[in-house]
Amino acid sequence: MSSRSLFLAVLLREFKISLTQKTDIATIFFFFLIVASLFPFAVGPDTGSLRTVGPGVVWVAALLSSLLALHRMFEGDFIDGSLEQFLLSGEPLVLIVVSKIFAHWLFTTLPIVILSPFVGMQFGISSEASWIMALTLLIGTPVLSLIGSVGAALTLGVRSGAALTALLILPLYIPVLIFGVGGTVAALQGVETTGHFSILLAFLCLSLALCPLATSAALKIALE
Amino acid sequence: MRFWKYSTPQNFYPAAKKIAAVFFVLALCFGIPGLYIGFFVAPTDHQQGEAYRIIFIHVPAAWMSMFIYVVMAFWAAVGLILNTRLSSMLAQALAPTGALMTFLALWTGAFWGRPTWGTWWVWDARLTSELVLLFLYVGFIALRASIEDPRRADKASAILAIVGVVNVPIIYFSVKWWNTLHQGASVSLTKAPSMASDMLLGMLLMALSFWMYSIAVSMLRVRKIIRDRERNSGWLNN
Amino acid sequence: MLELKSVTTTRGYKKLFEDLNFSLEEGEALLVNGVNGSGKTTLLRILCGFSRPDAGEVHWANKDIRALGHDYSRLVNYLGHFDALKGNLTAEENLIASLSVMGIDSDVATIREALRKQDLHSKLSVPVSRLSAGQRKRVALARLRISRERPIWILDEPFVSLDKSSTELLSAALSEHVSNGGFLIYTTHQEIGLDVRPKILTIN
Amino acid sequence: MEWGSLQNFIDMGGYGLYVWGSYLVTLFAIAIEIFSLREK
Repeated sequence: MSSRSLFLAVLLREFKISLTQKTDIATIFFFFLIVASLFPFAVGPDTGSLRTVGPGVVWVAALLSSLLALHRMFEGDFIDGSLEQFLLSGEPLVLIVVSKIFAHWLFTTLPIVILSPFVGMQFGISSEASWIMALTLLIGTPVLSLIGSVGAALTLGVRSGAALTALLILPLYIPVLIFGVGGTVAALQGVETTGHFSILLAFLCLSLALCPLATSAALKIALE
Repeated sequence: MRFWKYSTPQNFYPAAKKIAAVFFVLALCFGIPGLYIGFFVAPTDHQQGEAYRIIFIHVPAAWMSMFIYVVMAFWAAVGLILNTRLSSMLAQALAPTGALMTFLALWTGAFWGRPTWGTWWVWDARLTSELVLLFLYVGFIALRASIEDPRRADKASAILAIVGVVNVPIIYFSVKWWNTLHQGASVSLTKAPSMASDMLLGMLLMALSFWMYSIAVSMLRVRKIIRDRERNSGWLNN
Repeated sequence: MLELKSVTTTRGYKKLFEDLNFSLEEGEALLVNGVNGSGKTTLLRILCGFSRPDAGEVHWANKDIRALGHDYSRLVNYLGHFDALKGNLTAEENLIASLSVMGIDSDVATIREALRKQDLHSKLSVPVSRLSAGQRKRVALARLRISRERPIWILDEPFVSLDKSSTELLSAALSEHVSNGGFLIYTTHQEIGLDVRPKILTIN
Repeated sequence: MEWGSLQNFIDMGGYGLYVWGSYLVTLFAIAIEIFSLREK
């Protein structure tokens, strides 16, 4: 079975399953919206202070939403035994994992990235900088999903899994957060942002190369 | 090869006690002169007065916190790849000491920062990385604690340690870049006082002492772990 | 030829089995007996290549299955305690989704035919969550029927929650598989009449 | 480095709280760690 058709088969399967779990995806979407709109109540409505806080808030909200959605990645297939069948499929598990991570990002985190410019404008961020923020999120959130997948796989079937995943994964999110927000702030200040984007892309390549390996190894351990 | 003889927990158990004793003595051999130099030879610093003497435990603790994490990740990887239980036990034994060193680095950093820069916490690049390193240690220990089966805990924590060790430099340089961007390098521990030779000697001796201590205490903890894991496979209680 | 070579496994601190040696030829069945919790499921999962024994090896055609990796797992049909079905998809959608990922030819006609054989044709458009345990097991058995060319069948309690007619249907399918030169390793607590006498392996 | 008297040593040029605060906590932590690993 060619790797392309395997990738698409897993993607199609995830799509069908996601169609039946629309409420899950909606809750994550609105979680992002709610977390982002909490801050004006905390920081005060004047756009001056909101603008300085804005990029950080949007990024932290996106990061927390991605973290919240992580359990959806493998838990369902782990509990009902589908993961075992994948292991026996004779197809490379790493490729199945990559496809599942991509599907997870596509269905839960991409909507957030699309929504983010509008939330950004709510924080008084200029439309031009908001689009750059959306671009940093477009490159950054897949890295969050990739790193998060390792945590999700490690804590499969472990009690207090969700809190534990957050504890394991959040420290690893820090570099992405730094350069994601850094890029947006640079855009706000009209400073050159290519440096930030090149580092974010470097993170993407590094995590694309390493995380699926760690995740499939962790899945095999969970299924022992 | 003689070394392989010690590779099973059963053979390593008695040897660990001897190793611990030797390294405790070595820790004292380096520690006592180190402290003596630190307090009775090193002169008062013209800028920071006597407060800088905290450096003699702050820097060794910071070095050890980074060093132990790498050694821990190494033994965890060996245990994962070669499926040798003793290596995973060694990684498990190192984690609490590493976490302790990180905590001490943070504590002494705060106590040094207060008189020198007027605040208990400074978002300095190295201190912030130490804080993140503490989270990595806590994550490693928490993951181990929440998995019952010791073998699965060994393998899962090994993967986390490997992913962690890849991220430590990335986190350090990201934080370093972030620190210089937001605050400039005005307030930072990297500008340590000009290191007179005897100050440097004192710090190096203390670093060696901390290193010996870490090995010794990890050996004791490995024995404790072996006792916990092998308690009813018979050979332990004769 | 499937072989166990001095396989030893402990769970926690209890030795489940020690120095287990066994070989199974083509066209032979192996019934694994043992009281609950004696390690039957662990042995089956070792045979699937999921978990690794503490000592000893499992050989397929005199090669360690861990070295064979995917080439070995491609030959195995495993039916565990879980039926690997998504509750809110229908039986048909479930099979299309899981078989397509496993690279097993899964056009709708074959799937409908297999489901009809398990007399589930009336349940095609019903989400699996509304099926009974017996019906869900029959959906899993339908998948087994579709991927029946895989030579090694490892079934953990396949007969549980099946009614009389389904039990006979499954026994016939298992007998047919074994007589065609397949390998069968299974556990069960019920009295099952297979055409061929199975070898017995008891774990205490 | 001559301290003159024990009092000066403890006072540590006015930084006694911070220096001894660091050293005693370190000593205390090491003591706990060794104590927790004692072998009955």
